[in-house]
Amino acid sequence: MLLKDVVCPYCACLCDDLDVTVEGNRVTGVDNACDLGAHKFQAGNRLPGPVRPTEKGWDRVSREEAIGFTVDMLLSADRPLIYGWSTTSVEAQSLGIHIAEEIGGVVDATTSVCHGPSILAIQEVGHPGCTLGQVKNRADVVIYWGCNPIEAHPRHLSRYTMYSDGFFLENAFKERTLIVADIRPTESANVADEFVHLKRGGDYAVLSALRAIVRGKTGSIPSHVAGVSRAQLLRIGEVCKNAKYGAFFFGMGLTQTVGKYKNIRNAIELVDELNRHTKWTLTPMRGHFNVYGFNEVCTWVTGYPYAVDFSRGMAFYNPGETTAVDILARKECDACLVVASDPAAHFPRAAVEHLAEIPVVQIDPVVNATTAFCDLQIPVAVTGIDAEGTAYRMDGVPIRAKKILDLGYPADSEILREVYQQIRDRKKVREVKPV
Amino acid sequence: MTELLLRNACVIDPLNRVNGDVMDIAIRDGWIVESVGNGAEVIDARGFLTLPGGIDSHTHICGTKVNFGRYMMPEDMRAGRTIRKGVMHATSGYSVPTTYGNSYRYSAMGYTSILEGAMAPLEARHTHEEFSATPLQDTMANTLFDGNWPVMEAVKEKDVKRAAAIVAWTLAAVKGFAVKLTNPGGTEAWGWGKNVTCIRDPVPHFEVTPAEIIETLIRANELLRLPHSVHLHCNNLGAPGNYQCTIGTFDLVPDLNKERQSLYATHVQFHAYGGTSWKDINSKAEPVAYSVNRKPQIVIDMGQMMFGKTTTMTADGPMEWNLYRLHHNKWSNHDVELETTSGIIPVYYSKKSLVNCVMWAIGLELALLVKDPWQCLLATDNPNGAPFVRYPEIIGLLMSKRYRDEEFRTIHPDTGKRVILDTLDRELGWHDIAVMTRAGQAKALGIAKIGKGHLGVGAEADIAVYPIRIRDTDPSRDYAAVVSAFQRTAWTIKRGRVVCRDGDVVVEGTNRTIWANSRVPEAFDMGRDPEFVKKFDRYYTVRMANYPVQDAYIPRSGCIESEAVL
Amino acid sequence: MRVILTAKPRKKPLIPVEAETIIPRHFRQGRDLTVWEGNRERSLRDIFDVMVERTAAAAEEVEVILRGDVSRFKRVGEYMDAGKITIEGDIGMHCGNFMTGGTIEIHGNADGWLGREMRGGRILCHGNAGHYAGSGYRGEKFGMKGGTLEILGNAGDFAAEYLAGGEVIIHGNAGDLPGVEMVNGTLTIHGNCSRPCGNMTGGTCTVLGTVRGMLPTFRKNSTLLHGSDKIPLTVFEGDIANRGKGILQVREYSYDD
Amino acid sequence: MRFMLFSGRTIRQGNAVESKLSPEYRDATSVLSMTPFDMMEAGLDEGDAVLVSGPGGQVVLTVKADEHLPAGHVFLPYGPYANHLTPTETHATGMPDYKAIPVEVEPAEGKPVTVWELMRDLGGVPHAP
Repeated sequence: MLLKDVVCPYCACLCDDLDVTVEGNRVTGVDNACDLGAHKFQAGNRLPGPVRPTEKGWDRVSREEAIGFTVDMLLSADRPLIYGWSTTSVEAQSLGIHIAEEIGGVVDATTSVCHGPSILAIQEVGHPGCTLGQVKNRADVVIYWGCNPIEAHPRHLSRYTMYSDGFFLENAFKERTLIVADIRPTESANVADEFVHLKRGGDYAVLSALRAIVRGKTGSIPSHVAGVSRAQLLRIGEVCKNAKYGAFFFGMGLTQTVGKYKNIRNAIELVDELNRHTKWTLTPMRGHFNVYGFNEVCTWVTGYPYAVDFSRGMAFYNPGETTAVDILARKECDACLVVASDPAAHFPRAAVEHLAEIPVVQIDPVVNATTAFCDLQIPVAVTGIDAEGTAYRMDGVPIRAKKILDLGYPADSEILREVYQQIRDRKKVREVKPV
Repeated sequence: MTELLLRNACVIDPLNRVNGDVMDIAIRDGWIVESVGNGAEVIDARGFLTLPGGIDSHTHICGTKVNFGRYMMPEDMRAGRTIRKGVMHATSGYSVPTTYGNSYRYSAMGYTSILEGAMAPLEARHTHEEFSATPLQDTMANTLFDGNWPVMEAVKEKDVKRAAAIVAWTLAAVKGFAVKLTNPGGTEAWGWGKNVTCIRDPVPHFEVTPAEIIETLIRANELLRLPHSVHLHCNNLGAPGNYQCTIGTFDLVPDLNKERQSLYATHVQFHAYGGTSWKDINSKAEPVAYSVNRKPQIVIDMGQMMFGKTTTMTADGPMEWNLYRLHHNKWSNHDVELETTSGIIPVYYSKKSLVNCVMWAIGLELALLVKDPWQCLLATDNPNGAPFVRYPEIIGLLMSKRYRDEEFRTIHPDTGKRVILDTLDRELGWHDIAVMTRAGQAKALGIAKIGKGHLGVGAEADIAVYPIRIRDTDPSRDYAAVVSAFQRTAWTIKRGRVVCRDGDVVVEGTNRTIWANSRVPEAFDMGRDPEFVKKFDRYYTVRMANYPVQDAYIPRSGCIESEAVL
Repeated sequence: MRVILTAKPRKKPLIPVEAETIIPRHFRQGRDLTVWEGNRERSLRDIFDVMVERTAAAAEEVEVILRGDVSRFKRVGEYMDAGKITIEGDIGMHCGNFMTGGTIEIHGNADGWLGREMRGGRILCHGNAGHYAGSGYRGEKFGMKGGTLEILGNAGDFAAEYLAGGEVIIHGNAGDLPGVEMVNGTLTIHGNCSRPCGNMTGGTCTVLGTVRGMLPTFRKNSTLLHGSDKIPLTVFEGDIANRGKGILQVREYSYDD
Repeated sequence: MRFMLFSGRTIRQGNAVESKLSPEYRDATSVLSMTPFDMMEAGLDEGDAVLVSGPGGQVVLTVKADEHLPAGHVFLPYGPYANHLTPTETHATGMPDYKAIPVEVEPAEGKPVTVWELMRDLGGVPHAP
């Protein structure tokens, strides 16, 4: 059976034009997807049912026991951490946030090690953004700064920028100017019209210089700024000002380098400045499938996009203090629920060590590095393959991911709903009868 | 079957011509009925003022732009935090509270139905998700068509029926309630960093004018027989001298519908400015109100501004950019492909700012100068003019000349030279307020017929009981008591259940989403129109099959069906 | 009045305690105070041995002394308006948030956000301070507005971010981006730092050590001789990436070219 | 020899990320890229094992040449190998320095251990069906 317009569950491009062939409840073909997406549809490796380690090996446990164990762990903790969320649905994320609220825990998402710094910057200066169709239909100048879409978001160039014709650009490849800024000539840099080769850690200074140049203050700019010549900076300033519509994309080359969110703030303020001359927008190249969905739902439920601490019964937010890596590195939490991510593979070593010292429950379809630290793992369906649900594209467009297989696994949201319900039952949360 | 009897209620129910009678209200299974049995639960309203549940016909509470307001402002969030308690979730935020914050605070003020003022169709799913987390009010979404490419192409072809068909397809696809135009044409121009100044400027590339978009969509709206009229945010918001543009826009509006207005003009305070610059800005509420008084086909809302901290957020992207250049705080913008845009900035309205003082006066002047309260509804364009929690103060100001005078003495001393507020003696009565906060909204939105905004038999039992006895209260003098009563109901009843008691929410609640589905003849089904489909697939970045909002997002559907006349 | 709080050993000593109730005024009132250990509210006496000496007629006369391991105790001295808090060892995050008056003296090190959004009073830290000493809060445009924050050791990154008034003095080195987004007030760094004052719009920052990664968007104005030692400083104005009118004066500096 | 290590996404790492225990994932994430010049200086050939020590810890990797790297820099794909070297310092932003890890690289014997072994090293218990 050929299924059309399937939504890719891999990255936050959320390409929704995939043709997927399903035969015998198995994916046998994926068309239109990039290599990364196609692999995800065909990955096996699913855990058959809830398991926990014992002295003799890994034992299967029933779903009821598994949920009971999770509830006990969360209710007895003094500072539980609930972390993950990037590859599941908004519906599941919402439940996770409500669980944190109910138990007085900290809830954080993979955002904190991805575009968390972008959010901190946006909270200082705002975000001149757009949906990706604006870029596709209008942008004649595109900048990729500190990101390598060819390897990380392979269809970004063909769907939205370089190779994508739009309403106002009939021959995009010829009509668009592509600028790439990075500390090394990546695959993406190779296809650019202009490559800005920065020294490591030089982003902030170069962006500051560009802001001054766009403001017409070229006088005090030295001959080189972090490896970039003044002449090139002046040239880029002109290209940007003369654009009809410019689009600035950036990735972890800005969020993870020294200065962190201040780099992004500087990029945003450059785009603000350019809007005095022409139209510019800026978009973070978010990585995981639904990492932005977490930010959205966490915001409407708690007021903050990630890293929310409910230990006092109200939402407190302070990345750097209430973020997962910091909490684990400081060994602050005494239990951890991991959902739809793999912190053991993606956190610095010393942060992972603490996971070995506290009870950990993981809700995830596959055996991963975090499994090694689990006191219990509950396998679930993969959102976008055998469970449906809402996901937010990197630009904020919500799309409903489809269920194309039925492999008998519950969705994350089903497990989390049961956990939430049991916690509330145990805490006797009931509607109050008015007098 | 659940029954409730609300006894000794002092009822004002303008749609049923009840004005201050003390009576009992019988409720069965969420609806108002003639009578209930002896086993019914009884609430003694003790002669308190009892009104239909409040309706906000223009507020920003759910969706991409609202959520971005929260997202970019942790400082606003920490200004209004409450703890998790009973059935109440923790809340955060002052000017842009969390969904639960909005819902609880509205409920405490007796509001039971609210309309999100601007939803971009492409991102409709987001609005509906937030609606699901706004449990204590029924919700509706104005759907943005101001920069819609297929609509503008139909306008250029002077094809009203095609424009209507596009509207019908889109509303059904995104579960929208009404047609919203925000700075029509200007939002598309903003795609290039440009704007239109008023209704006669052509939109770049599309070669249509705002006037043509407005006129075409007013006609299309009536062909579809939609419950609400076109809901317009006029061009040139917030610019000195813009009142002429506003009056010029009103002059475009034909009278096409006998049951309600043909145009709802929102937050008119922001559109009634005289002068040529910020230096000589003055109130033109008088000519604008005069225009409204002569045109029964127009209903406006105040868009009242109140002093203090808030956040401005609107689909009017270019206007927000201009505001940002004035305030220099922080600015977010979000352009939505083929459809519209939006912008957000935080603001502080200060009594020291003459401009702000003039704005404050204009909103009140409009409400006092429009003769018929059914034509001027109470709203702040929450949170643009002020957060909705300020409504009770506005009610107090409208009901008390003394309160206005006292406020007037505290504001910029030159305000009196720019406005006429201090010369207006009119004081609105309880009935006027009931019209401006519920009955008028229900009529203007076209939802009275589904049982909203009144307390007659057959109405949905959405009721607000305010702890005040109108016979013992002189609002002109006791305005503080009025303000305090409207801040917190004794009981808010939603669909026959007490949902809020003395400001505390007591049930988790589930809302209903009210949306409009106009059935069009097959020949007008845009889902099968080759030209529409071709352009959709070529220029949108989502597939047409993935665009419509699935039923999963509308857990309680309140669809208003109509038959289009095409 | 002297209140000596000696921290008792805790079962889970690494779980943070939020102790914003520990300000001098509260002890004079003799209220039963609580603190939060993770998500559990605890009586002050569960967490500390409390010893009270004498009485006080006003908060000004109260000194609170913290002993034992309080390195995970947050928000001590938050909204403090008078009196003195002495911390004999290290202190946790957010010590002296929003304080308006009185003195906090820390004999050990302070964790992050020391004196965040301080309005008045004085904090003296004998050891090192973590990141964001004397800074603002996420999203706010103004950080510390008044008072004096003096750090005898080193400070972490983003020191005095959004500084809008008052004085921050760092005797050791500061980390990256001290004085970033500074709008007013004075910041003095006796040691070294990198990339000071990015995006500053006002105020004065003096670096008596060496600046690495001097930002290219500061305009060199003049030179001066600083203090009684007549230290030669180069005076810059900026940040010209915006419309900044801040003063940055440094002893030695190098660009990252 | 001292280098500055930065980590990032690659297609190979991305393809294998759903099966972290596979040899493909290990191979995709345990290969250290280095400029040919730096390799020559260090006396290394493609495929040689190196012991890399960083502020977070130590790990054995294999080396591969990448002429596009800036001199003095080495690259490692995101994953547990890179994270074995990464410190937890986030500068109070929540985000570790994944893109700037000072490391010492020296020739070594053997080959990269499996992901399970890395996890065991941190106190984890490998899953065995």
